[in-house]
Amino acid sequence: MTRPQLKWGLASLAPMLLAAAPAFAADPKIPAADTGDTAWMLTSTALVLMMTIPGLALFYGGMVRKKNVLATLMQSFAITCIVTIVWTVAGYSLAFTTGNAYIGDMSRFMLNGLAQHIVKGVDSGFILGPGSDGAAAQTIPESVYMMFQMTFAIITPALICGSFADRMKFSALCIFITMWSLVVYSPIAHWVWAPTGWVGNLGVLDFAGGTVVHINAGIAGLVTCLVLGKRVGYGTDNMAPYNVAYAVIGASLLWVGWFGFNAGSAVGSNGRAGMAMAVTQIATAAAALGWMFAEWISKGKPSVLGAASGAVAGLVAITPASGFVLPGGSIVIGVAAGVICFWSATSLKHMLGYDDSLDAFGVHCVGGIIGALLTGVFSYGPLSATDSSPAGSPGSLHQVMIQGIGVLTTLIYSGVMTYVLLMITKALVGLRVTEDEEREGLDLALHGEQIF
Amino acid sequence: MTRPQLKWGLASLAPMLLAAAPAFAADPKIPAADTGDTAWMLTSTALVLMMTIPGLALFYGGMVRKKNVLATLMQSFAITCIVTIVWTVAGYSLAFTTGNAYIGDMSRFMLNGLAQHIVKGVDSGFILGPGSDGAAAQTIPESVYMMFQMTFAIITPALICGSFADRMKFSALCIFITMWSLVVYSPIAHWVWAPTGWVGNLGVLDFAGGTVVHINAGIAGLVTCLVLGKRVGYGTDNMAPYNVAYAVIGASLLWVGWFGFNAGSAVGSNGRAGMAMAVTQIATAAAALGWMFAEWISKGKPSVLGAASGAVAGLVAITPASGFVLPGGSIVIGVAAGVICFWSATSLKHMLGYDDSLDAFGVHCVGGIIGALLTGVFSYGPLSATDSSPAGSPGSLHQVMIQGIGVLTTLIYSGVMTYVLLMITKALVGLRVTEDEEREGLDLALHGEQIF
Amino acid sequence: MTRPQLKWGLASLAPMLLAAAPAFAADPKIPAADTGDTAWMLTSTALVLMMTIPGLALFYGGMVRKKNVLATLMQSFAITCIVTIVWTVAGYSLAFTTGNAYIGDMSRFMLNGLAQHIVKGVDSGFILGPGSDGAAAQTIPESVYMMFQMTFAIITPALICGSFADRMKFSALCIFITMWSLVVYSPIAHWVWAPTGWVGNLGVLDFAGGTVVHINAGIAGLVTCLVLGKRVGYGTDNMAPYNVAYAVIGASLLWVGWFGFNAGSAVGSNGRAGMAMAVTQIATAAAALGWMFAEWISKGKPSVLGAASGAVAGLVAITPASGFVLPGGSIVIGVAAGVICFWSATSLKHMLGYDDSLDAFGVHCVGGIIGALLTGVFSYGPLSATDSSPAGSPGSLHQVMIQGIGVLTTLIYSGVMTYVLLMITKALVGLRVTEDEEREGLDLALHGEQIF
Amino acid sequence: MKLIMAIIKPFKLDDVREALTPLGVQGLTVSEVKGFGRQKGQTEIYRGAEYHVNFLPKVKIEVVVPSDLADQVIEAIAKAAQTGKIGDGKIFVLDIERAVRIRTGEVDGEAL
Amino acid sequence: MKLIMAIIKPFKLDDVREALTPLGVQGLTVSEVKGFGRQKGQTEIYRGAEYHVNFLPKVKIEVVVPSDLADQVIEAIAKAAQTGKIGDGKIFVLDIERAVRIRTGEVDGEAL
Amino acid sequence: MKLIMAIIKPFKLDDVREALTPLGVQGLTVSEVKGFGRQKGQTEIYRGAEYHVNFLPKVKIEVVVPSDLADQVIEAIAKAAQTGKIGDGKIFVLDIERAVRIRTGEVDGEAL
Ligand SMILES: Nc1ncnc2c1ncn2[C@@H]1O[C@H](COP(=O)(O)OP(=O)(O)O)[C@@H](O)[C@H]1O
Ligand SMILES: Nc1ncnc2c1ncn2[C@@H]1O[C@H](COP(=O)(O)OP(=O)(O)O)[C@@H](O)[C@H]1O
Ligand SMILES: Nc1ncnc2c1ncn2[C@@H]1O[C@H](COP(=O)(O)OP(=O)(O)O)[C@@H](O)[C@H]1O
Repeated sequence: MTRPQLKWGLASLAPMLLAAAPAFAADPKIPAADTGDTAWMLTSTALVLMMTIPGLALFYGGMVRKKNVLATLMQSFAITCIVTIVWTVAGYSLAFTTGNAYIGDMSRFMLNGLAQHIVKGVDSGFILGPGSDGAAAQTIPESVYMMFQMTFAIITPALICGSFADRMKFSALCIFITMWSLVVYSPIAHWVWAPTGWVGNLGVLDFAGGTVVHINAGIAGLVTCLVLGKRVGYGTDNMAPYNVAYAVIGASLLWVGWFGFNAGSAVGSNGRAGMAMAVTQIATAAAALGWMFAEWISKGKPSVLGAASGAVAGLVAITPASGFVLPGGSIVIGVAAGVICFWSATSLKHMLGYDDSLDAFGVHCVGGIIGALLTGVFSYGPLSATDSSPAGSPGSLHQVMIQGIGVLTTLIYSGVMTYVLLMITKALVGLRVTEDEEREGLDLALHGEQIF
Repeated sequence: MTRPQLKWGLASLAPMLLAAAPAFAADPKIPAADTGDTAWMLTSTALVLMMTIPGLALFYGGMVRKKNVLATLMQSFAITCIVTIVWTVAGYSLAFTTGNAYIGDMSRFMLNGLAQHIVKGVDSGFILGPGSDGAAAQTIPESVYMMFQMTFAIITPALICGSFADRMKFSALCIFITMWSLVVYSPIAHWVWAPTGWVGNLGVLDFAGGTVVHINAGIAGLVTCLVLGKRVGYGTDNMAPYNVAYAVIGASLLWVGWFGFNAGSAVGSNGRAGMAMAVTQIATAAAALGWMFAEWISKGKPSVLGAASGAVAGLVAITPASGFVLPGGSIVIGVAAGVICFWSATSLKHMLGYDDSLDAFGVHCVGGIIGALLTGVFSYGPLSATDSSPAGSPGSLHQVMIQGIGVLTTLIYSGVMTYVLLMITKALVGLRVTEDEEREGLDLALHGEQIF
Repeated sequence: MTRPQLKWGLASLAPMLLAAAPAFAADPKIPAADTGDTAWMLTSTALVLMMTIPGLALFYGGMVRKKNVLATLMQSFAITCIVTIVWTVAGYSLAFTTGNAYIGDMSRFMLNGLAQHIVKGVDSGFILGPGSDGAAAQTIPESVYMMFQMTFAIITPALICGSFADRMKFSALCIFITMWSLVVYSPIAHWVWAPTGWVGNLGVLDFAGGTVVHINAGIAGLVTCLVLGKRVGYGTDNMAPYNVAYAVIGASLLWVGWFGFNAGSAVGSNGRAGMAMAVTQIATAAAALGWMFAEWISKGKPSVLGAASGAVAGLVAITPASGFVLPGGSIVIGVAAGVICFWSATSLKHMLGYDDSLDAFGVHCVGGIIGALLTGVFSYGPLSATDSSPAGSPGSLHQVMIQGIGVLTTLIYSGVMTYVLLMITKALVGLRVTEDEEREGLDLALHGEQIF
Repeated sequence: MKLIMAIIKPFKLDDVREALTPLGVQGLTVSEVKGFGRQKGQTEIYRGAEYHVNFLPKVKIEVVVPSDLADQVIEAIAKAAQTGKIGDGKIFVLDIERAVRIRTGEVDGEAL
Repeated sequence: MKLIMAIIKPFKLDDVREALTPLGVQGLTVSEVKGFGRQKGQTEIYRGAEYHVNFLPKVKIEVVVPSDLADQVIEAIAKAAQTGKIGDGKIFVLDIERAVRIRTGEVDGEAL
Repeated sequence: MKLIMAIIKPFKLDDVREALTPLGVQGLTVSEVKGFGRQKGQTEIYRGAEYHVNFLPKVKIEVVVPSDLADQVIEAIAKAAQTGKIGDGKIFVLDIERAVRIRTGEVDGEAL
């Protein structure tokens, strides 16, 4: 999601909560929708949905033990459904309407007004953040933009599941995710991507969601697995994955779908999308090779799951950078992500002793931080240049520090709020299945089904 | 597939069978092809093909027993191949040329003339139903339109397979599907979507195929499973699915691919496509949650297969409505489909005692009917408005009744013709495998292969 | 990849190696990027990547024994990563810059200059082969073109793996593929598709890679399996595939992704892309049915793996023809490919006694040759016509002979160079695992993992 | 005590289990096995390589019963598992010296 | 020599193996089986059809030991496999007449 | 009658089966098992967690033969299954009291 203007300063704090934003005289003119841009955004939306189901579902489902495969698939599937409704009712409105610097307003409650420009079946483009200084004309219908953003809102909480696989109650998951989407995801998305958002207006660069999606989900995962405690038998039982082939299919679909995630964040079918796709591919390959060789050297064999994990780490790390960097920088980002995430998922985790089952923290949070900071190093001016900022935001120490603020903000807000929401959920229905249910496996215990 | 004009009255009955339709003076001018519209329709075609292979193949393949997995995949795969040839030879011509109100003509026999506008590798748009009152200019090459429609012609008979899984002869399937595609699918597609078709001209709204695809396939499935009889061991043997994970992957790919099905039916990259995608997503999520909670409440556990089935039910129900309704209406359609299809697939089936193995009827026919009728309730005028009908077709009791006529027509025609074609097939090669083959499993008995 | 001009004669041999090609006065003007064309090419890139991971990975992974499934998936996955980096560093530059008739130059070393036209985040189209007689204006950003071509460079070596499955060292694979990509793939791609390439300038028609991709990979596969020798237990042990369902999913994703491969080779969202998609679908279906019925008649049962293999054979054969032929011709190409590849994969292989494990040669090389030659028969003038060649290249005996030259050239160059590179690899690390490792299975022996 | 080991056709498993309940058999153990015998398997075809499937899927039931119940159990299994077609399987009887119920430590007759 | 056949809960396998090592047991063979017994299974739901899962996953351990070691082995298994909850499983003892180590041709005591 | 139970390396199964045919053995039953023994398994690596695979895939053959055939059968199996490398497996012999062919009700010698 490219911010049309990168401004230094604080956003207007005009209280707009619950008020539909009128189209100010100062707003840019509503453009016609461009069929090419719209085509690519429709496609990107399909690709990003495919990342969660079946992509992430398989990636995670393949890494658990046989008795938990279906329950793990169910987590991604159910979150897709729950967040779709939450986003429709209020999430989109809170994230992407003008509102104030901290939260949107309720003018798109129940997607109210989404069809306002439709005449004889034809829709126009729309203005993002109407009435604000950063109001930006978009060349796609707002329905398409809402859908594209929905798929981001879906995958983010689904990523958290990696940390608490094999032991969380399904009822707890449903309640926790509903609250998390509204209380954690929507505000952070607003801060970073809405024209009025305070983090974006600080100058933090996050093209496709390094902070909003990955650091956010990763830290939430760490908190969750700490609160839940380790799996029964952790460290003694054999917890080898049931089917690494599923994990490889999942990682592959994540990779393919990520083209929609990153290149789609250009919100158009243009050179920026092309460059975002290229650096996504390159960084991912570099990270997979980085993890693979690191493992080959240190453990003697390059594992298949390692290569797949490295690819995911690379995808994560290039995400915030993808619209801003050139191929050379993307190789550095990729190798760094591959090697460091290998270390965090295999050594750091054991050193610190938390049981992040599928490394939601070790891959998504760590990879996200690497990417966010290196974006500040490698950002190439012409890619982020605009009329009002002809130099764009080229990499600099200053930019790295700004990126650091974005990272810290996310870590703190998401970490704290996740803890609070877990406590509320615990009070309501409890968080963890019984030891017997855990031993038996969540498939039978929670869903009454099993794989043969 | 949006009908460019919604007219009330009967179509011209001019006998055009087997005559190439000349471009009348009154026809709209052939427009240039729009690259954006074409891009989205090419993408949609790929997405809809993905729905059948591997989507539906896996959804069905995961629900049968181990000994029938490959044979079930083969059904979707072989139907894809057979219908491709049938559609090329005559199916497309019968469905989408001008012809008369009941059937197209043979002017596109063997896709004759499809390349007629190609000059130096460049194609123009084309006129659908040239020479008829409803002749509609399309901004994509006819080759793309033909391909997009082909993927619909493929998935429809593939859906039927769910009803007769585990017991039909493969030779019978090949013969039956070939005839069914020509005798049932092409005519109904013509009635509803060709500018001259009598059902469409009654004013029946079917955006993406609620009647043409789902009710049609669903009722054919019911007839087939009644004619074939129950599976050996039905009610006593354990018929638990071999691999619900396959079914979840399949349902996920159906979901993703359905964006091509529904949003692609706008035949362009525009606001209507965007809105169709949005309501598809919302209704599907609502239906999955509807089924899930209905099952959770009534059986004590939310099954994974249930959530996936609910999603499919939602996709089915929103199909006819997707280009006409707003998000609010789509939630209602979704919840209704989820809850009612849960009931039809789990209670109605047992009450009536037919063995519709994978609920082709319970999900596709019932879901299709719910969607078709509720389209008449929730249709939003501006989405279906045109120059000649500036009010569009807003929801009304009158519209619901018209929708009912569309439903009934399809139920009767498809039901009766399916029965006739089954009898012909039976006379030719027999319909059902022997009891020994059924016990041994179709994989080995029919295809000489097995899964390990 | 449509060559904008088909010329008869030899290309300029101006020594341009390592020199950035200046935009000559005679070059066409750099066009603006078209959003629709760009959208389709971005989508096609995603589709072609999906062909390799997870498509080909599953197609091959499903055909090996349980103990080698993960190692086989790893081959496709690792090749994707390795070739991405090789292509970024030098492969693209060697293949698609102006250079001379035999090889490109190093002006795009490390993708240097790829962002040269980006202004304020917006990119223009670009000139392929600037400074050469055949310089062709493209309406998509060069970053998109580079990415699209990268996915071809990835899948080609991945196809080879089918021939040596179950027995090659992973370290040998990494080294061999790196060299092969630079020494075999890039030059042949240059010969056929660069405006300066000598094979293309002979008039050889290869729309989407019959020679460059399939014949090339197929003959390399034959050489590799001859050099490596047969699998331990070949002819006595049961080598039945572990999971034909994976192979069917893989073939299905190959089919869907191939729309990007063939229709994407139009490098635009136009009528040629539409026609390419249509003939791809039709030929594939015809080939699958051809193989299926040939097997049904000769072996008594139509196997599922056979139908899937037939589809792949059809996809291969239509590839060179896809932008040039009409539906009628595509049926003939499909049936020929299905029946002949059935014979080569099941009879020829046994007659000649080589152990091409998964028929990389029998399907890709044989199918590619069928397609290349029949392209010369069925090519339809208006599809390949241009301003300078208003008749296009219609099918003729002359054209068939030219096609034969393209085939022979590829067979000889790829065959010889593959042998040389294998010998180098052997000298460096050895080619084959030990007999014990082979018996134990590559999953555990090479990667320390297994499927349960 | 006797260990009755029966190799039967898979789809007969539920019938056999039901036939044993009235005899007071409270437990048994089942494994999936492959059988080679007079019944000939199918031919599988993979890319033209034909593999004759010599081994057919069977189910092995192991049930330990007091010696005096053995005859009845054998008879019940034989009856329930019979289709009269080739490949119906075999019943073998072995002697068991001792049985222990892990949960309680009960032995022999008590343990079954 | 005796063949000790134990049916236990799957997650107890590693514990049992570790309990046997100190006794000098150098080898054993394990199979996945399904057990039917007093412990009742879960109900599975598929599209409304409910299947009661009568058979629960268990692990069968077969270990052949010299007769004088049998008691110790039985005791060790019983202890390691016990959870005290229903479904812990059984141990059966059979007599073995002969044992051969295929690699060397050694027999009986030597072969174990 | 004797029950010959052999634990062998999986890829030797076909060789063993072929070695038995000339002896007149008409049937046998095979299961996939996992063996623990002197032969040490591989180390598996999953995200840095290393699992030592103690259990190696083996195949268990069970074949019941008339007592007088037992020696020949044991010998044939031992020969066909031998590679000379560690992990080749074991052959155990048990006594069978009775055998029944389910299809026909034939018993003992006739039933095999
Ligand atoms: N001698 C034997 N030892 C062990 N198992 C046997 C023996 N003979 C047959 N079986 C088992 O019994 C099954 C059925 O035997 P088969 O000869 O096919 O038919 P039938 O049961 O009608 O005699 C075989 O598949 C095999 O599992
Ligand atoms: N008579 C028997 N013969 C063979 N196996 C038995 C027998 N009784 C029980 N088993 C096995 O032991 C397992 C545990 O028995 P169960 O009755 O559930 O509980 P418990 O071990 O506490 O008595 C069963 O699942 C079954 O595998
Ligand atoms: N005492 C035993 N009881 C049962 N099975 C055994 C025993 N000892 C070995 N086995 C089986 O035999 C296999 C081979 O034994 P192992 O000690 O590895 O090598 P070797 O056969 O060369 O002595 C083991 O994997 C195990 O399945």
